[in-house]
Amino acid sequence: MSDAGSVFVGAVLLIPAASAALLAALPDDRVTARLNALASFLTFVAASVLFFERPPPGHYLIVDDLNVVFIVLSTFVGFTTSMFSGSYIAHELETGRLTPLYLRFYHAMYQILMFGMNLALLSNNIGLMWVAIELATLTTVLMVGIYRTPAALEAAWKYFLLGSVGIALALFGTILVYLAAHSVVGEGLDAMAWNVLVRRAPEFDPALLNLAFLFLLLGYGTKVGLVPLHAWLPDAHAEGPTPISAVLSGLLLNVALFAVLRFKSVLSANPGAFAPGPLMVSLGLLSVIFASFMLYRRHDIKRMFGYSSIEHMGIITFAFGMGGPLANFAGLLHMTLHSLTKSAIFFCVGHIAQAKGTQHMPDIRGLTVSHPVLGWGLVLGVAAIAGLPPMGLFMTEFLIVTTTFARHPLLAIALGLGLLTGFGALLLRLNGLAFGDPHGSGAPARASFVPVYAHFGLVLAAGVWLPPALTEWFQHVASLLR
Amino acid sequence: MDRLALDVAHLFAGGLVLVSFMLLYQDRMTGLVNNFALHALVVSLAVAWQAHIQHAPHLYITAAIALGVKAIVIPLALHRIIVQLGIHRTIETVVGIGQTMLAGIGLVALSIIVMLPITAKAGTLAQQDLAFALSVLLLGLLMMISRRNAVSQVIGFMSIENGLILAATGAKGMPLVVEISVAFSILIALIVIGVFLFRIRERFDTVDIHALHEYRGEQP
Amino acid sequence: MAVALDLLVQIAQMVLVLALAPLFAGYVRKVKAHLLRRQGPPLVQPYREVLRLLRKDVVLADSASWVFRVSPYLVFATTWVAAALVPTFATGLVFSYAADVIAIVALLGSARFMLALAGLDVGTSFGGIGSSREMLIASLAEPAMLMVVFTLSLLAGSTQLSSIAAFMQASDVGLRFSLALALIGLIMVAIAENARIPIDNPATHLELTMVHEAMILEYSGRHLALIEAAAFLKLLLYVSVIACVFFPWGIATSGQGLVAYVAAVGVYLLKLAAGGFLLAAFETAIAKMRVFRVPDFLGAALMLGFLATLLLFVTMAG
Amino acid sequence: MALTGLLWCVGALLAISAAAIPAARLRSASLLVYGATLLVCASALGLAIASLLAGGMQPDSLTLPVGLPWLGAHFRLDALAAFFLVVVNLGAASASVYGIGYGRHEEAPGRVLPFFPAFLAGMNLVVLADDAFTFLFTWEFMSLTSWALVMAHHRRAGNAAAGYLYLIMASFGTLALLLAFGLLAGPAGGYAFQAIRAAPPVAGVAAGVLVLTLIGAGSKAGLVPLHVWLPLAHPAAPSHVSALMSGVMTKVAVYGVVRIVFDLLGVPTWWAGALVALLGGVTAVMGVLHALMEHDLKRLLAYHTVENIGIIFIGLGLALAFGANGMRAAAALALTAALFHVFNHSVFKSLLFFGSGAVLTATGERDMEQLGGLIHRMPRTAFAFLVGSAAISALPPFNGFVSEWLTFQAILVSPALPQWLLKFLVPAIGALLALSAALAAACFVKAFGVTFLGRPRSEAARNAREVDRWSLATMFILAALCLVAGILPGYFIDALAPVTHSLAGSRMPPQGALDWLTIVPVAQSRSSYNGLLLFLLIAFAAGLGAEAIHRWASGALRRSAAWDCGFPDASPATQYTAGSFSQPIRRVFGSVVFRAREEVRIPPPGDLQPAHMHVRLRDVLWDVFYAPLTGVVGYVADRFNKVQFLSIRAYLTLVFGALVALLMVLAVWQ
Repeated sequence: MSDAGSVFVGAVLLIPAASAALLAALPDDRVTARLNALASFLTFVAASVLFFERPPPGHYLIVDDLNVVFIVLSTFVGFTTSMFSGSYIAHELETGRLTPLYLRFYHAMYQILMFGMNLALLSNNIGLMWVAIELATLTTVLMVGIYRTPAALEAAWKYFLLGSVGIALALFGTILVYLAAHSVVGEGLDAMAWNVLVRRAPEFDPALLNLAFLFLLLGYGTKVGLVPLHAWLPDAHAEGPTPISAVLSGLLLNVALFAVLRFKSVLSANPGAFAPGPLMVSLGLLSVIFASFMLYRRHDIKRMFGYSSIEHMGIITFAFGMGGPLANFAGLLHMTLHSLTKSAIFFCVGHIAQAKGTQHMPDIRGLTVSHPVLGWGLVLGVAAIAGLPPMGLFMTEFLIVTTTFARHPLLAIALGLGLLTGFGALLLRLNGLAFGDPHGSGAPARASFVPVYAHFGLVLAAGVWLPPALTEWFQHVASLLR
Repeated sequence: MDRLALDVAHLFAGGLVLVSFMLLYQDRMTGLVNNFALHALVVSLAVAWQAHIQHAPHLYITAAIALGVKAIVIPLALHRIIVQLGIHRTIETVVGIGQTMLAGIGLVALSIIVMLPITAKAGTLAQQDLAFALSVLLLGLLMMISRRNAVSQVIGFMSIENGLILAATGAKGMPLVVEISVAFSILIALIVIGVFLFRIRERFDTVDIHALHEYRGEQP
Repeated sequence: MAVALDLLVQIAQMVLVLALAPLFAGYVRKVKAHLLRRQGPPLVQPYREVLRLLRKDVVLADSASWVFRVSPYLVFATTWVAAALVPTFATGLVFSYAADVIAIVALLGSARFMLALAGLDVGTSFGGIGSSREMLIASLAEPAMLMVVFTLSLLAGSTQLSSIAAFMQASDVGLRFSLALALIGLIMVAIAENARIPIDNPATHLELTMVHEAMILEYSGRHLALIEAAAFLKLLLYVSVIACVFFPWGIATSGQGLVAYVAAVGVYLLKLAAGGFLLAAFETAIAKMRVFRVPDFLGAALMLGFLATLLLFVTMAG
Repeated sequence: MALTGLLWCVGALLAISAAAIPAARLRSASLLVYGATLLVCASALGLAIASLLAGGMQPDSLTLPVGLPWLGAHFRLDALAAFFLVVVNLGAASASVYGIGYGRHEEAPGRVLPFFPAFLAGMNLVVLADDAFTFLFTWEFMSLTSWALVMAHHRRAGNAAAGYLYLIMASFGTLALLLAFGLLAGPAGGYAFQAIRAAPPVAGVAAGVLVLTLIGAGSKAGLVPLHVWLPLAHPAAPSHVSALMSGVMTKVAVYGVVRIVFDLLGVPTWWAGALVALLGGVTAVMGVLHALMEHDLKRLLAYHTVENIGIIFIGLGLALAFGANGMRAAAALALTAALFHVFNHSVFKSLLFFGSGAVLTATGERDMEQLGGLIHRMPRTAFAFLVGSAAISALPPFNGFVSEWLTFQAILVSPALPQWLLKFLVPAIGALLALSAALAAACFVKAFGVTFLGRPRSEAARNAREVDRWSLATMFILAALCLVAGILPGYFIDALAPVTHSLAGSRMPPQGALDWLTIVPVAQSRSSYNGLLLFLLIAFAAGLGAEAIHRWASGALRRSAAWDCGFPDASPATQYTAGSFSQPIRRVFGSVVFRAREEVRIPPPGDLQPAHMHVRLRDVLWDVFYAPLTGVVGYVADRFNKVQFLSIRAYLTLVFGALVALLMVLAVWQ
């Protein structure tokens, strides 16, 4: 069993790495796009096997209940995104925004990004995870800047600087954790291994842990996009290629949050350390409220949904900060559904921007008339992201608000009003985008609707009926997170 | 002997903080770069010393990287950039040097206060050295935000990184230090290349909002 | 047997009100004329008018619809039924339980509704004026009426006219201040509802001052006759309500002998005479007010009713 | 048993809506879809009626493994649910029949057909739901689908804005309900209504829940001041959907209030009754006043929905007040009045909206000032609309009167209440009720008179044509129902007995058995009403009069021009318009409620240019409650928006600030 498991773990990591090298070498774009999708698919298959086959935790890699959910999710979204990116990139080539050379670069980078994220999720070593996340960040930076417009360069540069500072803070936190650990566990790799850390956490020096968590929260929180560390996120979403926006919102933010969660579980295992809850709750609430007000003045469609990602990361952080089985369950579920929904929305947005030739919302009108499938897809997406039934996010927001209200009424009211405000902004824009008399080019969008509606289908299914197995799984993980 | 070893380590760490203050003090571009070279030199010495007292030969690699890349290559590259991009020789600061220094003092004090409750259980690298590392980190950040041009921001960032290397090597027997320092050097190299490639002077650092509108794609 | 008698009384009542209504109107006119030192038309003049109108044939406007032609019959029927349910000379009518005072008011409301529609049907400006003002007055009169009803039911524990009358007759209600207020309120409502001075002038045809008459301006022949009859009935109805609620003396209760009934009819006629005289005197004494003073007038009525209720609370609590 | 059947119906509806997406292109699509929904809703109606008439039936509950995983979706069919299911499915079935005809004129069936069955399914599910999650899920689903229907004609000016306001207010309401259920469920998350019933909340919590419920469900029902969206959204939808939203969905909101306040909250407090009743009174009067000022036929009807919701809430409030003082019989009376009015309003409001839809299809006009004289072109529609108008104006012998009469009877019991506030408040509310009823009559004289009577004011009105059979059939069925419920109210009241029994612990005395089907709320000597007898008497008297006149007096009839005090052939423009009809009432109430401003410009004698009169009305409530809110949001958004345009250094400063701040906190904390 176990060795089979490690084979698949290897596959999850090696397939992206190998295909990255291959894609960098291959010239033709048609093939590379397909190859990209194929590689992602294989990765996804390998990852989903990990549900059943797991290796024992090693020094560097581990597959446990917490990360297997994320790894499967991220490989799945990676796969669907690669499908979408196929049709997206083809259009970019025609319009000449990308040259074949950049395209090879793009595909290679895509796979490296996948590799980085999978590594970060699978790593059992806080240092290794740090390296992996940095790798993922660097690749995304390069992809964001790929169009080389002044705006793109600025976005990339901003992302780069803020990201690097975040990375630095995270590293300091990591070192502190090691310091806290090695006097208990002893020097060497064990002092950086998750399974060991969580087990021995109660004996660590609480003061060091506190300081460490503070740095880790800020460092990785920069990647999560929590206010006030969020500045890079909207522009990175707006200026990069849309598949990358989808991956950013759908996966990278999750990975960073995943790191925060790992450390939270270490911290909360230590009785002497302070409770991380209030800190996360306040950051989350701040993000929700700030982002929802920022939505009102947006004119760029992708940047708007970038802000909505900030809002939802805020909700998730809030939920995990509240803690407790219900809130954690809701947080996990929200994380999963949000990455599905948001990536699907970005698929739609990408096609819309291509069909209309602009991301400037005032120039886009009446999509449900001119491009029914895309338009209704957008409507569906906004309804889903706003937490309207029958989509799944309703369940999570229901749980978060009700459980919070029973414990801290004011927090719940603030959260609810924040959500309502954000919804107001989104709906206002949606009215303009999807309805009214169409305006702008009515060119049919040669789009791949499969990924979009596959995601929406999953979200819908989750809203109506969660498979009991999955539920127990989430509940189990939620209980692990305390 | 052991006592002496720690004292020397502390000496290097303290020296690093001092050099960070000198960085803050500098208002000429060339002087800044040279100062940074000094900063990197001190770090490499500190790392080498740690390698010596921890009997961890692999740390010499880190020291070598620090020396080679950050004390020699990057300063030279930066000098070329300054010449080629014709960046002003004087650095325009946001607030006066004096206030910046005061803020720096405050940050050092803060980092010491934060470190106080950490028990000696933390091991050989006790409170002071972590405090020093933290101070270097904060001072670097302070430098990034109190200088208006990209090069000095890059230098600030690199000083942060030096502080981190210091802390990392100080953490006895920490694995992956070399890998991490390598990764970090790559990061920095990219940043410098970025500055050079994208011709970043003060361009994105204007406070003129109208100039930013078009970049942020938010024209109404 | 008793039921049969009650049925007889009921029918007698229906016939009686129908027969008396024009007479009462004529009587009021006569008194007014006398008070103005005029000779005045003979008492039977209203009968003559109605009969003459009945004989004339209808001149119907081209733009009139079936609503215009159906309304008079409905208005007449509704008002007649309403009037038939008010104990005039005897309580315990067979059908009295079919409607309490609220329902009776609502019945008159239906009649008004149809009439107002008829006013709008032909599509002339005068009909419109009439309808809109009529509805305004009604909408203000109804709350006032309800407050009066509230006072009465609070006192008598019923909105059933016969029960209220019985209560007032039997128990020693005594002279209550709130009852006086309620009476005044009811009188004001009655004046408004019947388009009497000072709200409206039944005699005038000066367009801008009239409400009810403007509404029925297009009517002629038998339709007009029916509407006039309905108006007479309505006036009689209100006077009878006031009489049976506030001056219930001499009303025969069911099961009494024929003599009692005859006597009761006599008493009823006396009451009508008194009421008519007072009405005429009031109308000659006062001048018609502008339409936009009407809300104040009816607002006063509403206040009186409300005051009556509150005072009653106090007195009952004490 | 019935419950499973009903759930199957819901499933069928959802299936239809899914099937309608591809089917919408077919030419016979509307026939197919509406026919299918008609069948389903009719069977659901049958099931609901059967289980309601079954009397004191045992609640029938069922749990499906969907929804919240560890909870499952609980469904329950008790008397209350059965009654509201009758209302819902009656409205749904009639709307379906109407839609078969009306749907032919739909320009974008693809935007209506898929959402219509889903909307019906949503409303059914809300009534059946038996746990907080399912309730809110279906509740919001109902809002979403109805929003989609409102947006069906998104190209017409103002509809998008209406849809926006609607969905925002709906979500706001859902949020309030969410918080209410959060209070009820507690931190452990006992979302099942069964659990909540088992442990009713303490007084303080109950008060919070009550207020939140009034906000949440009240905003959906159109309670003042949360009604602003209603007159915009309801008319924007296609007319049969407007009928559903106004006639049925608001009732589902009422159901929400009844379910939470009467069923889940346990014993009420008297001030709750005072609050609800007062809100109801204010809502009734405000609604009807707005309606009077309105010249858009459908919007006028929507405002009347607000009014009738107010009347219903008066009844509910009285029921609470009586219940709080243990006056069970009186509580039952008030509750019966409210629920009966729920039924009646759903019937005649649907009828009226269908009528307005017929006018819309015939003339393409909603503005009454452009209509007139339609009774000659479309007599059947006119007749049905007349019946509806009489019913909603609470005129005997129609059904509207009965329920308002019952409400009055409940009000007349109120002096027995011990609390002095209630003693004084309830008569005032009674006056408000009377006022609103009378004004409603005035308003419908205006609505019917200006739309159908008089002479046509526009070409469209002149060339109107009678609508199709399906629409007419629907309207006549409902009109007949108005009359039947008006003259045979006893049976309906008796049918409500199990509901009041389960909620108020008592019931009105049985009515069906009384001779001549009189209804006697409390006692024969106290008050009684007999619609049947009145109807017969009036018919008899009218027949007698007509007979007598045509036999003995003249039956002759001459046509000629209107007399009009001798003015020759006045143009249709000289007719009274809707504006001029409501002018006296505007003079009386408008200056306070609407800050009405009239600007009249009459040219000097000899000057031939037309005189101008311009009336400006302002919705005070909007100015007070909503305008500031939008202002604040805009202001904050602008302030925050500056953060989008900072320099990188500034962003780094933010990070640095956060770090230093947290470090300081840590330093202090340790």
